Amino acid sequence: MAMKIKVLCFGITRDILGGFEKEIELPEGASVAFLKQRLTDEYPQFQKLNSLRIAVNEEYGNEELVITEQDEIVLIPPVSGG
Amino acid sequence: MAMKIKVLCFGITRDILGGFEKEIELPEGASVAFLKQRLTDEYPQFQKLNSLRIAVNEEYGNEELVITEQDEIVLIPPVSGG
Amino acid sequence: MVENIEIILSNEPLSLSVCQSFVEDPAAGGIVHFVGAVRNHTKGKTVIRLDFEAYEPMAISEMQKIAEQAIQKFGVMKIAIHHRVGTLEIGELPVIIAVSSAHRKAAFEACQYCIDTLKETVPIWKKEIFEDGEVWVSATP
Amino acid sequence: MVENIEIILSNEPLSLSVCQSFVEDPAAGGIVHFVGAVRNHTKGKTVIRLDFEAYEPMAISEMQKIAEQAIQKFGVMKIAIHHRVGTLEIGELPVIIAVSSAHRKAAFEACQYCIDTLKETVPIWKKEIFEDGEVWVSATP
Repeated sequence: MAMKIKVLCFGITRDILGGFEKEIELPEGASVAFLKQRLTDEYPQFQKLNSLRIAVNEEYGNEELVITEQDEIVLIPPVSGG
Repeated sequence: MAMKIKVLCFGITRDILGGFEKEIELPEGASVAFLKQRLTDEYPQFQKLNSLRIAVNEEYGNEELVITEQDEIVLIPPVSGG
Repeated sequence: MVENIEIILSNEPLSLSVCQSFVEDPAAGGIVHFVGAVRNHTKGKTVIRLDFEAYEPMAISEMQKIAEQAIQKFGVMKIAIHHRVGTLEIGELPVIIAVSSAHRKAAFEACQYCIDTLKETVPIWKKEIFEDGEVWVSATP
Repeated sequence: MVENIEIILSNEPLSLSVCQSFVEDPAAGGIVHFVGAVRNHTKGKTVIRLDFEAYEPMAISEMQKIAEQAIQKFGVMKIAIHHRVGTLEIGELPVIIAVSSAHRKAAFEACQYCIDTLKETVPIWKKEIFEDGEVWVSATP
């Protein structure tokens, strides 16, 4: 079974994916780690980033967290506030 | 030979000496240490202070510094600015 | 309970006196402010302006967490964290962090903790605009 | 040479924005302020007001020395030290110290150095006025 998730892209990830909002197909039960691997495979530029975190429902998700279609998934490249 | 020096008194030292400006007679060649001893002998309340520094011409004078009648001598009890 | 934390993300210029007023308290003896400013150069290159963007709801909740942690860790009284988004010219202020405390040492420590942690965890990004290009700060080595 | 230190002893209320303006610089990325405030109690007693006095010429020269030492020790850019004298009510500000720097860590360290040293060496005295008496702060154990 596949699911379609929507990811929001901030900072340099928007330049890499070519837009703020992207739909990505993942197998049901995919984890945060799976999504990161998929992104890195599809967009080699992600390897150049100093870090990539993924926020799930406004919290930093750990790598084992399972993603669902209802989650708000946001790509967080290295932050630089202040 | 004796000399008359003028001392200026700030903070609690003004209360102890009973005025802002006091004339004190010292032997010629007296040091800062001598003046401190004289003050402590004459006004035992000085013993209760946490510290007493003596400024000579707007600088903290070390204990050996010799005082003259021309110097500006100021009593500096524990400071509490800020 | 009196509100002791104020978090603001704003498109408008930040105000030091607004931050000061929020953290003032009759029992506070010391207040420490950190004020960020946009520098005119970075690594030898001339900066024209900065563009800030934020993942806003999470930026606010992460700043709130930092302030709560700082109050608990250092026992300070009140904290204001105000952060700009949008375009900032040289000399403008991206961030102000104000901390009040009964004693000054805790205020210094808490303020430094807030800005250090903000720069690590809060989802805000800045792009430096140079004469000949632009770069997302810290994104790549 | 641009003046990089501003020392003021004043009978009038101090201004945070005046200090901020003095230390701002296009090359400064971080500014740290310490703001002292008159607390409403000390060691469990209610404070009515504070009276500050200074040995003015030496207070100014000692504050100047502290700022010069801080610039040399921590490599910061500009420092303003403004101190009140006279009668201060609860919540009024006896002192503001502002430090600008290319990088924030040095600004925090220099600002803390300035206030710590000021409290040790600058000939300024405060008397706390209580309902039932008054005391020169720190004079006796």
